[in-house]
Amino acid sequence: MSKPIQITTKPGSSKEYKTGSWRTSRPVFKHDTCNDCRICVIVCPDSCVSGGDFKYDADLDFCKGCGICAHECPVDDIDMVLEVK
Amino acid sequence: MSKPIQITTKPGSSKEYKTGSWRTSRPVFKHDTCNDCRICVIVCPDSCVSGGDFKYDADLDFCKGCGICAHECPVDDIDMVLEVK
Amino acid sequence: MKEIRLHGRGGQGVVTAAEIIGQAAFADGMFALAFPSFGSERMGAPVQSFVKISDKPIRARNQIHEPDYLIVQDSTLISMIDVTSGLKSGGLVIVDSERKPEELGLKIDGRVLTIPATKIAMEIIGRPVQNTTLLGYFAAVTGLISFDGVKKAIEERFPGLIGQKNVQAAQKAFELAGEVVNV
Amino acid sequence: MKEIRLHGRGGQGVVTAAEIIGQAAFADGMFALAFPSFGSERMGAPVQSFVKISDKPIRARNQIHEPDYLIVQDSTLISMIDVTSGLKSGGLVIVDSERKPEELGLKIDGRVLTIPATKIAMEIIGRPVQNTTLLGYFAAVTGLISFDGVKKAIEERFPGLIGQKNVQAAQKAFELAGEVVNV
Amino acid sequence: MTESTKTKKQKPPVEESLLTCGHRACAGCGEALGAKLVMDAAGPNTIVATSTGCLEVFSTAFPQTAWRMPWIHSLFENSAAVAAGIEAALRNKGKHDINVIAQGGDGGTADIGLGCLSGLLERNQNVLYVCYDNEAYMNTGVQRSGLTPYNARTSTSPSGTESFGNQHQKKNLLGICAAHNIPYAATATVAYPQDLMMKVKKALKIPGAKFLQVHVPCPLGWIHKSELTIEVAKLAVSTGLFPIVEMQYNKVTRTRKIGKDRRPVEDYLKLQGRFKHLFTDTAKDELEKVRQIAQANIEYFGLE
Amino acid sequence: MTESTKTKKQKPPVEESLLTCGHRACAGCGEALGAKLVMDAAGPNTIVATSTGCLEVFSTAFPQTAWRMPWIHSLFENSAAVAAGIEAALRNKGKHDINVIAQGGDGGTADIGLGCLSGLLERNQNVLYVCYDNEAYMNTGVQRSGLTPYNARTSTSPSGTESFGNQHQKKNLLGICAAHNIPYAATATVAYPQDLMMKVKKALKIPGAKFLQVHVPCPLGWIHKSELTIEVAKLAVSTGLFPIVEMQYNKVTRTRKIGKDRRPVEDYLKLQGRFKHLFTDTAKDELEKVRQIAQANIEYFGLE
Amino acid sequence: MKMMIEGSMGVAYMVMRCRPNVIAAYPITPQTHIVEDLSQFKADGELSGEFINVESEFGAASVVLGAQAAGARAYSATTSQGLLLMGEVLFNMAGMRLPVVITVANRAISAPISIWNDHSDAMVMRDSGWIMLFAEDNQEAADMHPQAYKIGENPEIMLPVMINMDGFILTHAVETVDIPSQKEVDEFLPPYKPEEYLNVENPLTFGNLAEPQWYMETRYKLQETQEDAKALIEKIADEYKGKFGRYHGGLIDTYRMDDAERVFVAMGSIIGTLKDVVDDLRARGEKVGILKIRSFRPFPKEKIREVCGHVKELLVLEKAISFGLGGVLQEELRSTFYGQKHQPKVLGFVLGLGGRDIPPKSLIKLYEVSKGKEISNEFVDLRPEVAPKGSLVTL
Amino acid sequence: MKMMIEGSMGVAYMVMRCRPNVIAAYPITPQTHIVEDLSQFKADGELSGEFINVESEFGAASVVLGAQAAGARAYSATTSQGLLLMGEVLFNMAGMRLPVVITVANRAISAPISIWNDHSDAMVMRDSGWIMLFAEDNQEAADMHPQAYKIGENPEIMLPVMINMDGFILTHAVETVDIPSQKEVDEFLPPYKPEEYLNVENPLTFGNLAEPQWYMETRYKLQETQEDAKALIEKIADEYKGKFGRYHGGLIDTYRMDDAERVFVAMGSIIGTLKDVVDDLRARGEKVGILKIRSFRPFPKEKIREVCGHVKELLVLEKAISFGLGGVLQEELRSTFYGQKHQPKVLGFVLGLGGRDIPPKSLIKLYEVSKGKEISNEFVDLRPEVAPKGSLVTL
Ligand SMILES: Cc1ncc(C[n+]2csc(CCOP(=O)(O)OP(=O)(O)O)c2C)c(N)n1
Ligand SMILES: Cc1ncc(C[n+]2csc(CCOP(=O)(O)OP(=O)(O)O)c2C)c(N)n1
Ligand code: SF4
Ligand code: SF4
Ligand code: SF4
Ligand code: SF4
Ligand code: SF4
Ligand code: SF4
Ligand SMILES: [Mg+2]
Ligand SMILES: [Mg+2]
Repeated sequence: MSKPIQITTKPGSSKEYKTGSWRTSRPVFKHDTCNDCRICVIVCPDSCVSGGDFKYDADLDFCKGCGICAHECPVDDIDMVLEVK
Repeated sequence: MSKPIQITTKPGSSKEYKTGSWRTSRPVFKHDTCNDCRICVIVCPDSCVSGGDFKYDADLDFCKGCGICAHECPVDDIDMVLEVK
Repeated sequence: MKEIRLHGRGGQGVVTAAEIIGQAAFADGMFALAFPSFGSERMGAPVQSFVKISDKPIRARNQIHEPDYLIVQDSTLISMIDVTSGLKSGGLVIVDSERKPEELGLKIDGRVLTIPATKIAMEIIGRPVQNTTLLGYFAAVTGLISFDGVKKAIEERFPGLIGQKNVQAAQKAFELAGEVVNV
Repeated sequence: MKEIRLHGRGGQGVVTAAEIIGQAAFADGMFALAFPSFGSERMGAPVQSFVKISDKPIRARNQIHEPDYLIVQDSTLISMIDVTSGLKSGGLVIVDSERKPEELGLKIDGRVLTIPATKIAMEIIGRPVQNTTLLGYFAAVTGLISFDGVKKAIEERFPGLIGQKNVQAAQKAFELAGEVVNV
Repeated sequence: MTESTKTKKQKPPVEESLLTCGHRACAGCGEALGAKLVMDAAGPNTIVATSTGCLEVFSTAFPQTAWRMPWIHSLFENSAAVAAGIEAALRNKGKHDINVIAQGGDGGTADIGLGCLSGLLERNQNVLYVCYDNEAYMNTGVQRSGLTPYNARTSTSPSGTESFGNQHQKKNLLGICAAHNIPYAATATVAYPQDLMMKVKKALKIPGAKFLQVHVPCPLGWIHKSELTIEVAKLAVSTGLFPIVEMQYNKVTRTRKIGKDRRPVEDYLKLQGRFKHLFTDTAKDELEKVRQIAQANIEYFGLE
Repeated sequence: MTESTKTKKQKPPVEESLLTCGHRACAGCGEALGAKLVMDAAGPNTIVATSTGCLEVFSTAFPQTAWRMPWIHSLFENSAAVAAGIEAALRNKGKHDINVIAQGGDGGTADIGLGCLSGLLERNQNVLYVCYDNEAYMNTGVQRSGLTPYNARTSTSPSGTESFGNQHQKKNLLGICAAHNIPYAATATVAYPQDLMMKVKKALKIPGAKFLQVHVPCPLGWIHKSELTIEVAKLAVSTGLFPIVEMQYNKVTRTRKIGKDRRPVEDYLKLQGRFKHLFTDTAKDELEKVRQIAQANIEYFGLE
Repeated sequence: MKMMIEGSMGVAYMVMRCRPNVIAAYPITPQTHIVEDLSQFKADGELSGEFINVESEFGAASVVLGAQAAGARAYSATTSQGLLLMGEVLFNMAGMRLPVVITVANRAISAPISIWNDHSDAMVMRDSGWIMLFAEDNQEAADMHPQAYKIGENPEIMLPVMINMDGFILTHAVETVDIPSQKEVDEFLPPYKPEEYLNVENPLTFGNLAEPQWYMETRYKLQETQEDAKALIEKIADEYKGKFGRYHGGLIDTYRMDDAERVFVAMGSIIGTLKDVVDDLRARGEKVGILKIRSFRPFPKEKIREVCGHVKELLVLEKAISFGLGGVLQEELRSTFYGQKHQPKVLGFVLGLGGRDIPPKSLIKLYEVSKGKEISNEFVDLRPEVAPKGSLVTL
Repeated sequence: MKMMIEGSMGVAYMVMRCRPNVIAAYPITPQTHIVEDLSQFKADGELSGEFINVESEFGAASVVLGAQAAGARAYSATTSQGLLLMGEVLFNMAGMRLPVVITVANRAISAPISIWNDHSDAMVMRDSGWIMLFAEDNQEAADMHPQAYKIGENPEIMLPVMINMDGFILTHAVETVDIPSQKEVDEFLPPYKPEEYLNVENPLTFGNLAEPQWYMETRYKLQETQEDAKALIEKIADEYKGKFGRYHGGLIDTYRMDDAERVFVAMGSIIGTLKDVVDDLRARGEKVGILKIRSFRPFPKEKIREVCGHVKELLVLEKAISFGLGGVLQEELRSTFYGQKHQPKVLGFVLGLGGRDIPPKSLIKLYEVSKGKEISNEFVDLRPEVAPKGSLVTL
């Protein structure tokens, strides 16, 4: 007799799967006018913005380039830049 | 090849099945104070009271003796009488 | 093995009666199997139940087509369905009725007994629940189960006052019985 | 039978591209079977599709593990997955890229061609829909399907102006192609 | 009374009911009565789909049927969807003049059949859905349903040393159906046959999906005397425990006021064995909760 | 801004979201965003049951998962019942301090899963149900659901020579759930993350069954640019097409007023490909109907 | 303690003895008495598990699925239409490896609607991955419950178990059932302690999506586990015997088979009737016996072959049919012996559908008249007006 | 007209040609494109039937049941989880003798959830009383629809028909499909005119309760009708050939079987792949052929025996397994030949579960390495880390 096959998965293991390459545009956090409102952190559907102390950045291993952070940043401190392919 | 078995049934064929014997009491329509209100016809769950012109009767082939007609008759013109067994 | 078929109407406790016979037999140290005929009918409709009693474990699950005993809880059924169908030759039929056996018009190769169970029940229990009364009588005339067994089964089933009254009614019927009729 | 595998990302029309190749082959009087790899991924995720072309009816339903031709609609996939896996010796890879084939770092026993399909599409169609453009190029360099076939298939699929623009883009790519590469 | 008035009254021809005799319901069955009234109000130009339940079981034991109109039973939980199919078939064939009724018990409607019902209402198909609410799964032996009232004893919500019966409140089925924004949703009861029949007729005239919940006492399950079926049903209304209302597009448009006829809940409960355990000393608080439910109904619908 | 305020703001520790990256949702997915916010508001002391749908498919391709809390998916239509089982298990084991959340898409909630949801609400079990309303069956390729708005084009309610898209009105899911008389039922949207998170926290503090419908734009199905997810969601609110309200025991207790922020429905519709066919001459009447729906919402909930 | 009780009550007692944490069920005849008894135990404070009244069988199955996934021991009961409505969840549960136990009070399937017994309902679930046991009498039905939990919850197995008992024929029959004490059952059945379950300390994900590169392996493992369960089912039946002194068979049981040449093969309550029939026939000098299939899934091919080495003919009696093919059990038995050295003749009979009574005399008759014949899917005791020409046994 | 279209589109066209009055379906991958195409036809005014958007598959099946009972021709499509959810209704429909047609885009069953192809879903319904056909390619899938209505609606049959086509592999494959004109289909398939249906002129009752004295006869008749359908399925396939010039087999079809000693047996789209494999093997001198099962219910035992008279070995390839027993098709084939004069060896393989690709080279390998072996339920192309020791063909 052998154990049933592993059918559960480990918390957060999706980080093994990099979605960064899906991106066609990339958010560039300018760290310029940032008011530390954390909106970019909150609105990212891919949970990939982090930072603090007026410095935020996207984890480009995962950022899909949706542009929401840039669109919602109240002070336009994020630019979307086309990825060169 | 033979036709599928008959699985539908004919409208109202339940009248082949007499439920009168289920009764322990029998409604006796006295045809006395009847005011022709037809309540007895309306309230019979077994659809077995009929009549008109101040004369109503239960079809004893089917009447189960529930007593609703007697209970609801506004003028007490129906008595419930125990069936002799 | 003895086989008993009970006839009655939905609401008259015909299934309970079968179970009580079984439990009485169990109390007497015998084996029994009681089961209903599983109808889809409602209160008032004809229903059947079955009991098999034996001194060996009972294994066969089939319905009883050839009973040794018949208990008819409602005499109006006699004109409606063939209650005695399959009754073993020399078998016994017990009917709840105030009439004499001859008056029921049952034509069988066996014996018919009547007992006014409903009447007794009305007097003692105060409600027309004839089943337990009939069982007292059944115990007496067949000797198949003991009255103690019946008593115990009734008391387990209906604890308290209501059970006591049922036992009384059964006792009354038991006492009314004549000789034991062996089948 | 020739087998073509297409690589791209969800949303880039890689399944449509396979179907158009099939329809072009059909228009040319050949038999074709086009089907997707049926992924569960969403827009942006790597996807594959397949086309088989033959002058006889195509019966085998298996996926293409050893393609004759590869069409890569998104060059970023090259670093992510092994797009050229199973490519037949001497096979052909067509990549949408502004770079030179050598720069893609594909190490295969076969030929690599690049065409700036997205760029052309942006110019002509106004949107980065590289698939039809690539197909014009594919028709030209492989000779497997005719440009007329591609044109007809595109027009059927996208009626009206948008179809015309797609055909133009495909035409442009077709014209950019060099010699036919037989596989 | 004069001879002439006598003759007048006689008018309604003695017609055989569309749910005819010979069915096998218990004596005094409120559901049989309710269904009879609904059918006769709808008339013979009606196709009916019925859920599994007492109504179906007591009326269609092969090879007989008590129905005199085209009638179908498929399963317990799908009469709404079966009716939707019938309606679509009629519509497609251009037969726009035939009523379609779907019907089921409270269990078949509010519990297991709610999905199909919701679909029907959402699509606003031209079907009248009638729920015969006898407040439990009667056909299978009186188990608790979503419409079983608070503290009622059933075979799966028994009273016992740790329980006073059903611990969930009666589901607000009318509200749920009305929230689908259908043109007509109402309650009725066998206590008031004319009102019930009027509502059926009214509903059938309105295009789109209609819902009617009919209160139908069950002597077997509620444990009341068979002759009291209508009396018990009346008390449900006059105690405030079963409000009679009409709604259109999710707004209450008419209610049956109770006014001075209001009766204490005990009058209703006492007639029924399923509430017997509430009349003991330890149950006082529980009885009070039932009173509060009645009061809340009366206030919510403004029945006073 | 001084250095000291800067430091203050930094407070919230940079925590990894409970729905972490590496999931396979489309770029700009409103549902991924909504779920992330709900999870982070609920915190790690939570067990989650999820219906089949985009959310489950994009987050759990074996052998990986994007969830960092105990999480289960069984079927499309049963997350409410699975959560009910989890709640019962925890209750029986005396673990009363763990949140249980059931969640599903609009299809999994308002259509196929309504039966299980209704059962959960009726039993008033201590579970928060969250419906991610992206107004169609997205996972299977954008088919119409009960929550698809009137006139939206989907793959099973296409526009065509005989059709302007979905011909049924968006089902009143909030009303249906609230009619179950649960202690809390509300709507929220990814447009207002703080409000959404506040509602999750509030709901989790209330014992019993809670329901929350979250509006989550879907760039793929609605055909809008991925960066506009929040903007589109905001317009749904300010046009009156998605009212933001809270209800307790079937009464409205709070609404988000629109007031002078009100915007014409076209502003919302125009950003989305699914409504493109409404901007033609022949569609004028249909556009007007959408306007009326918005107006009716605003009046019903008093949003002005 | 020996009690003269209904089969349903016997099961309810034993379920209570297994200490389920969560029970969820929806009423359907003839399963009702089991859950009614359980809810009475609950109302009287005897049962400590939660009893959840649900809105449908679909809900019931989903609730117990959730409970079991959260580390609880869960129980449900149903039949027929209800079992079919649970179908999607049941397959799911097996795939999720959740060792729920359910009792099925076997009943026919609609249309036409019938509340009476046959095995068509259980048959529909025979691919589901559930372990499926069939009880011969009420004692066995009761005893199967602790066994079922112990089989299913074994860490090497982790599969749900379905206990089948004939509706009405067993559920509503009052006969002697010996109910062991709580202490005894506790000694036999340890608490459920799964290695993985939903909990915040180890927040795993259950119920992933499996793409084509992963799915097939999970199916292979399920099949392998079913094979593994064979030994365990036998072992636990033996353990039970050691502890309680009662043995109803392992994967199978046999009756007077030692020198039998013709052997009845069947499942469920008909075995009891057959025992009388066989005694009767034996008394007349017939070399006849009974092979009782106790575990229908896993299907004990090896065991069956083992005990049939000397058997000339199998008379398969079954209460279900796969329309357009034939009786399921006879098919599987033919396949069992196909290509084997010893190939007994397999005669197949369909009987007892929708509650048709099965009298011993019909069985004796079919035993006699079938001698020397080739028989497949022969319907027993049809009404003569419908029975095809040449029917062996009609009403 | 010949078109290069998706399989789903081919089916949608043919369904439209059959003029269903009522269509109700619920989306589920990979069935979606069929109903999407149909709803587009409706939106464009091309389809005159009603298209009902329902809340679940259970609802979809119930709606078509009601419609068909009201005398309409009805259609639905589904797969996998949806098919399971329809289960109770499907059994009911067959019992009610309502000749609905549904298309099943076959897909694996959860858990774990998989949207990819295998035949597990259809297998669950194999006792239901439905006629079950399996299509090899998109032309056949399309052509089966008018045939299915004509079979099911035959007054002597009156049974629903399920058309199985492999999900994705066929539904999403673009290939040539010849769609006949409306006129041609009208000539082949007359309007549906049932003798009994719900109507106020003849107000019959449908769906009665059948007590034990009645139920079993309805089941017997259902089985008898399934047998009767065998001849009709063949006849209608011939008729179709006469009218449209296309023949995909009757109950079965064969490929290069005349002198074949080893024969692949399978259903559905794998037949196409096998044809290439067989040609390949034939070229190497192997005497090999294909037996395609086109009608799985009724299961054509007689026909199979007829064409296998000279066959030495059957290699059964199947995309489903009954857990705890084995591959369904191999079981039924073994039973088919049990007790017969000619008993070919039956080797059984399980493959392609949950979308696992089936490359010709695996088939060739299993053909070769299985020679001379006894094989049952051998899983093909498992990942090596899971495959048991001695596996013949792994990934
Ligand atoms: C799927 C399914 N589950 C359960 C049943 C058993 N069943 C049949 S009728 C019924 C109860 C009906 O209750 P209700 O709808 O309230 O109708 P009533 O009998 O009270 O009139 C039940 C539980 C069934 N037939 N099908
Ligand atoms: C019983 C059943 N029917 C259909 C499906 C197919 N299916 C899976 S997800 C889905 C749509 C999900 O829609 P929704 O609930 O709105 O979630 P979304 O994907 O939009 O987030 C469908 C139809 C299924 N898995 N099971
Ligand atoms: S949204 Fe803009 S301002 Fe706010 S924290 Fe992010 S980058 Fe800074
Ligand atoms: S572009 Fe989108 S995915 Fe990338 S960081 Fe911004 S919000 Fe997140
Ligand atoms: S209810 Fe009484 S008064 Fe009225 S019609 Fe009947 S008998 Fe006459
Ligand atoms: S007693 Fe009951 S059944 Fe008889 S006529 Fe009166 S109401 Fe009808
Ligand atoms: S149990 Fe109740 S609802 Fe059913 S037939 Fe009897 S009285 Fe009517
Ligand atoms: S289809 Fe819509 S809901 Fe699904 S992942 Fe993409 S954006 Fe999100
Ligand atoms: Mg009810
Ligand atoms: Mg959605």
